Amino acid sequence: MTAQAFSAQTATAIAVSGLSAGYDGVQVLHDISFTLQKGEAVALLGRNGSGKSTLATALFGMEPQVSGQITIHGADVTGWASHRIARQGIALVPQGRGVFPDLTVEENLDMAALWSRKQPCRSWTRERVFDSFPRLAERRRFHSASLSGGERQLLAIARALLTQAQTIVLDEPSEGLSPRAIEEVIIGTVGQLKSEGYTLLIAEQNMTMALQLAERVLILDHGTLVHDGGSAAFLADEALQREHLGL
Amino acid sequence: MSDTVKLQDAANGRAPAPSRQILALGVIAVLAALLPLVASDYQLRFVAEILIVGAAVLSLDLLVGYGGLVSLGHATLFGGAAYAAAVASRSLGADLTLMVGIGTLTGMVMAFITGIVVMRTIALFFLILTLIVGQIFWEIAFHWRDVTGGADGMRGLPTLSLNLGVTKLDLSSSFALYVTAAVLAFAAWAVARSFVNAPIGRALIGTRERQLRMSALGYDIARIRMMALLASGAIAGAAGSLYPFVNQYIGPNSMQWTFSAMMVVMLVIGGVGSLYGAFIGTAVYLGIQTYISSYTDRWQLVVGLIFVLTVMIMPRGIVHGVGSLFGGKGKQ
Amino acid sequence: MSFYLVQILNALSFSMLLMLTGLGLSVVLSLLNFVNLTHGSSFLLGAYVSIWWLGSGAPWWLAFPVAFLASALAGLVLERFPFRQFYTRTHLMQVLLTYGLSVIFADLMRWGFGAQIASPELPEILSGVIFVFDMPFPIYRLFIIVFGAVLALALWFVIDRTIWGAVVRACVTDRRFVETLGLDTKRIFTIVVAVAAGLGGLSGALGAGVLSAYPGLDEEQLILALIVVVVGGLGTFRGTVLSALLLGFTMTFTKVWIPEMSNVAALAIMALMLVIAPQGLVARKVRQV
Amino acid sequence: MSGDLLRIENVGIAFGGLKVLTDVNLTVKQGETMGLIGPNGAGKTTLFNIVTGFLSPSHGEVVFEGNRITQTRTAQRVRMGIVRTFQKSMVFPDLSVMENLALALRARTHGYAWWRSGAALAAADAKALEILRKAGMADRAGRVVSSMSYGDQRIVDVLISLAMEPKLLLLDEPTAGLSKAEGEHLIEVIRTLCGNTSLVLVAHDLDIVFAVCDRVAVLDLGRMIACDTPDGIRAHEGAQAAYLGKGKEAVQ
Amino acid sequence: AKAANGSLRIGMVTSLSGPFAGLGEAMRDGIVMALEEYGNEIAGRRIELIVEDDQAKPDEGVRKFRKLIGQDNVDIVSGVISSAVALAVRDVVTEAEALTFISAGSANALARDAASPLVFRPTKTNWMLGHTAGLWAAEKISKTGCLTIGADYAAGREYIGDFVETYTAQGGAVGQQLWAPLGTTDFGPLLTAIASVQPEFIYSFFAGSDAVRFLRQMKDYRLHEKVKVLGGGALFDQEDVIATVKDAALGGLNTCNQSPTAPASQAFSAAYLARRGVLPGEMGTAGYVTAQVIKAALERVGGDVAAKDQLKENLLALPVDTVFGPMSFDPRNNQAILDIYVNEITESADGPVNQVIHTYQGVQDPGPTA
Ligand SMILES: Nc1ncnc2c1ncn2[C@@H]1O[C@H](COP(=O)(O)OP(=O)(O)OP(=O)(O)O)[C@@H](O)[C@H]1O
Ligand SMILES: Nc1ncnc2c1ncn2[C@@H]1O[C@H](COP(=O)(O)OP(=O)(O)OP(=O)(O)O)[C@@H](O)[C@H]1O
Ligand SMILES: [Mg+2]
Ligand SMILES: [Mg+2]
Repeated sequence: MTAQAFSAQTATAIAVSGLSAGYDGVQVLHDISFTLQKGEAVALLGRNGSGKSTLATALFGMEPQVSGQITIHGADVTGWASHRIARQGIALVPQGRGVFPDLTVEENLDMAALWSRKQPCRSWTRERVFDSFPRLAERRRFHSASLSGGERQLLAIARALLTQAQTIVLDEPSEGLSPRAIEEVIIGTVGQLKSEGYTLLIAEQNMTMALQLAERVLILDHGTLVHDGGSAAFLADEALQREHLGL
Repeated sequence: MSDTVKLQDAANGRAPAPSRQILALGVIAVLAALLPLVASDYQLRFVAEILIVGAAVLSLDLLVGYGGLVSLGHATLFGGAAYAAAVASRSLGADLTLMVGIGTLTGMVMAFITGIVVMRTIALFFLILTLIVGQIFWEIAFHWRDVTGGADGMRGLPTLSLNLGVTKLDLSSSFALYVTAAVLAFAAWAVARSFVNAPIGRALIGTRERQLRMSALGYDIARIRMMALLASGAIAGAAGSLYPFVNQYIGPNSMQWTFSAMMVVMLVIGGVGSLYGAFIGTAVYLGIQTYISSYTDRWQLVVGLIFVLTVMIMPRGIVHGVGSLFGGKGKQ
Repeated sequence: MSFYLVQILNALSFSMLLMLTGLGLSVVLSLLNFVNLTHGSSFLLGAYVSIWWLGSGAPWWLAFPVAFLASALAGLVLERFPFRQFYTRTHLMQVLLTYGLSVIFADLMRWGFGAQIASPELPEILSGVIFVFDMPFPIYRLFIIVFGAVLALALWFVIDRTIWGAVVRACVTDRRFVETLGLDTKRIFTIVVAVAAGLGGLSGALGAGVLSAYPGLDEEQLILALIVVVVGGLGTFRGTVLSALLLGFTMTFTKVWIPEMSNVAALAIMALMLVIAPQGLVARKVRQV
Repeated sequence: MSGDLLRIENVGIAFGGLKVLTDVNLTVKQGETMGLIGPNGAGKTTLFNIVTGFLSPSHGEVVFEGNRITQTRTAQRVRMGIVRTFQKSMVFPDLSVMENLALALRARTHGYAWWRSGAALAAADAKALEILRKAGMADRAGRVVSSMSYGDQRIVDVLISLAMEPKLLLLDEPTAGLSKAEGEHLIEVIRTLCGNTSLVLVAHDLDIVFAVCDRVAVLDLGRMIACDTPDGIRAHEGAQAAYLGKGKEAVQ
Repeated sequence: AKAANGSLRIGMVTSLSGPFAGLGEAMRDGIVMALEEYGNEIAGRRIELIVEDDQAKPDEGVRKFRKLIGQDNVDIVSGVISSAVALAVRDVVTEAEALTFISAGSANALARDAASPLVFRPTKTNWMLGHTAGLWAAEKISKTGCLTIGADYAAGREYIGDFVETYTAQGGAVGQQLWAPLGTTDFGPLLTAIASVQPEFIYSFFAGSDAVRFLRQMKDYRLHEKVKVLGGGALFDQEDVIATVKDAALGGLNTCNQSPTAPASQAFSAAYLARRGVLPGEMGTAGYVTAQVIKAALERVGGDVAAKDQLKENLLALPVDTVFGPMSFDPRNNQAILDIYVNEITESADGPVNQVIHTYQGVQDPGPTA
């Protein structure tokens, strides 16, 4: 049962209902519900510490969950092990990059392709990654620890692509990227993904950038989902921005 | 100002208020004073041994609990000082102050030598390097038959005494030994505590947490570690200097890595990073080893099970484990 | 001349023995960053199993795979419980847990196999000698040299040359992120621990022909293995081989030349290595900032 | 000469044949705020590593207050007054915010002391609290850092460095991962706390860089291609091309 | 303090874990076997045996002796395999004035400057074995071509030193002397050295696993056929070593206070074989002998263990018949004076066995004067 097969069955990519989660003793997310349709690009905004990363990792079953239900590509994955959830066709670009430092760039990439290597339809290959990110091609035999901050971010994104997932959660992808890289990688490559029908959930601080991609905005404040609406409406509503984002 | 104080306490994790600490110390003092009334000679001597070994384990806690440096060569500091005291006592007599002085000094010298070698290593590398250095010391003690008696060790030592100028107090009785050990244990605890609460102690914690950041703050990591080693060596040495006089014997076993390993186990069972947990761990370890083996041939199985259960049920040692059983929160 | 040739062979066979002992430990320690002190127990178990097998009259060569399987099975069970809960705990906790377990196993094995020293009855083909000019050298030791070399090559290939070695190393950095790539880290860990334990058993089976088996051998071998692996450097396989050779050659030649100082010399060399290279002989140099 | 706090002279470094920095020259004046920008992988962090002694250059010299410090150890340089923050925040995760700051405050005065009067300690603690107040974090003084959000950890990281009262502070993308508002707030905190410290600021957010920096240097592929006032850089063709890419809307 | 007809407690400290675990078990079985034969009753008093484990560590041994004396109030303490433990407890038992029988710890010092009024040692000293081996080698093997190899620790040094002293006094000349660290796993380099020297015979002392490995590796290198090995008793211990190395031991010679084939041991050996499935080695026998000596001592004072001086006087007065052989005690140091056997390992129905080929009668340690 491949990820593609799942995506074919249903129109929703991610459905979360009543999700509460946190770290030992401290509840961080409170009763969160939302749905992402296939092919949607949604921005997840919120101040520092509002719980964006927690939500992103909770989707992958990485945080202890208190209550709620998570459905990925039609399957109820609540309580599943992370790797099974990932095999539903969802990938994560973690905040702070999360690349494996003492592995080479190539090893990082090969690892990502490991599980999906037997899949019939592989839209991303190592070659395509190296075409899209020439910088990584130059550094392919270097340990990823030797990469610069921005280069690691590229690697993390490339890694997510190689899992062949159709839904990608990006946790602050623009962090540490130069304007040009944002332009090329985020707006360019990630924007390209959107047009290819990928589903994107982008947690961001860089609102300008996020809104260039997303047509819908979710806002978290102190672990509560306080807004879920279209980008245009959000941009127009200055009071909302001030209250929850402190702009 | 008052919120400053509160914040500061929370920040430093000095959880118990001073009054509670004084109370706890008082209770311990009373219990310690009552013990000789109920305990037999044999038991008193056993407690004295626990206190002495416990003090050495406590000095190990400085390295392990605060510096994150797990040493498998700690017994050499203890045993080396014990040998030095024993050798000196043969020609100079076993005066308590002299013995402790020699022991402390030897402990520090050996810690210094060890420190020079192990300074640049951490984690497992530190563990193995201390093991190796310790074993080299052990080999020396084991083969230097003329001085140390080799594998047979040294016996026939004079009994411990305290020269008070006017009279000479004989400290060979179980009771005297117990009192001496208790004083030593308390002093060791007080010294160690003052160390960890002083800036140097906090800096030591810093090196444990994030070495790179510490050097970016301008700290000299090697110097901090060396100071911790010296303090630890001094305490271990002072404790070691009394050890030959508990049994009137000292042998190479007290320097061997197995003894170091035992100290680490005692520490973990008692509770790492609490200082006084060292004594509890030592008591439990020596207690089960001495008593359980009388009841069953499978005592090693029991001891092993106790280790395993301790880490599974009370991962932070008996000190914290019991604390949380009684609803105390323990420090985070 | 032939004297030195044979001494070199002696040193090689002893180094191989050290390396074999270190292999399994090296795998769990440098790949999983898990301090598994039950490695000595695996070694001893393998030794006992092979001795028992060789005494039973069954085909002798099966003794080695059987020892591997027996220890691997024990490792598999242990991994399920309680190792699994301890991967993310500190080394100190892992040490206490596995030390406790090794004490338990030592006692169980003593119960099962007795406290007496046991020695295997080697098959005819392995128990002869060859003569290097006029000096005898046991065939069994040649067997160890060859077997060790083959095993080392195989492991080196798997760990350093295939992606699976990288996967396991990545698990140590952050298991959770490996999981998000769709890889079942639980299974990976189980396999690695079981194989490492099996390697311990296999080396015990091979070593028994030289070392015999008795209560306490587990601890002796464990310490040697720890020294060899750590001095070699974590995360690489070459390091273990190098440091085993270093230790083996030092111990062999000092035993002949300065017997009283043999242990001190060997320890001092290993210490020196760690002083010169605080991260072990072969260390992956990783950019820190 | 008197005004030059730091001079980087012809510095170059290579890793395994890969030239990361080539003949870089840069001067930071007393009290000045210098911006350092450049595309990803240009060598900004590497340059910081060389100035702070985490790396030593293959050639070239680093001169601080007229003294060559190319061979000086990191800890020594810190005591001379060169302090940095890290791109990936580097705090003491299991200590409280207060303890984090206290470690920094004591570093140069009595960090190794065993016996020290309570008053001296209290004074340091009060100072730490003062810094936290100014940064608006006094309420979180007792929090263990690892339990704080990513952004807050970054702020703590910067505060630790500020507490050192450096002469030269190297800030490696302090605002990354912070929202615009928070980033501006952090810069504000830095400016109020740092007095007449010279700053070198690496950031990818050009609004911030251009707003706070007296001069801006541009690194590209390990070469210093420009160093000028913000206005000069805005007009600089090469800088534009290297850094901003074709679509130039990032600069208003 | 107890009534003369109440039960009597014997404490035994032996090594039930650590490197001597196998030996310790044998020793314990030995004493238990004897006590069972006596119906757990000696001189009309019930015997209670308490066995403690010293892990072969002196510190632990001292703790256990203290426990037996101070807490369990035993009337007699006994046991000890390791010399180091025996020396370590010497001052403890002396201070407590405890009646002590050291079953096996054989350091020379305990018969010399460390002798103690109430410490009896119903076993050999290292000197007794090294010395007789020196006599035998010089007389019966060769006065030249001797190489020694021994474990490099106190006991090994004593054995080899005493052997060399007597051997050279008898006109023998010692060639190369090799040492191996305690716990040596690989004798290869040393065996290669031996192969290149090609000595007439070697005198050797190893014990336990070292002995097993030494003999096995001798065989691996095909040296056992070429070089005669003469050793201290422990090198060819019947139960601990020969039962494991089997034919690798054949042809070996040793001097020992114990032999399963000694006339005094015949009945015991058969019983032991029936009980444990192997012929007795030194430690099993030592356990048994300890009980025999305690029995003799108690019977000579009618079970009144409190009369220590009387007991000592009576025990020293007459020899005791033990399975080691006739045993009398040296009044200077309470050290047993024993027959020392020269054993050769020969094939028998029960596999290779220590066969007595000569007996040195009444060997006495030089004692305090040495
Ligand atoms: N490991 C942890 N243990 C305890 N609490 C945590 C942990 N990680 C995060 N928190 C807390 O959870 C809350 C949410 O953190 P999270 O990292 O999800 O925020 P965020 O929205 O991603 O912030 P940022 O924009 O800074 O990345 C914060 O208040 C933080 O203090
Ligand atoms: N130790 C090293 N080994 C190999 N290459 C290295 C090493 N350190 C840095 N590099 C390379 O040098 C280049 C510059 O790295 P640096 O971290 O200085 O970039 P940067 O300008 O800080 O970029 P960013 O804005 O992405 O953080 C990168 O391409 C990196 O791969
Ligand atoms: Mg986040
Ligand atoms: Mg950078």
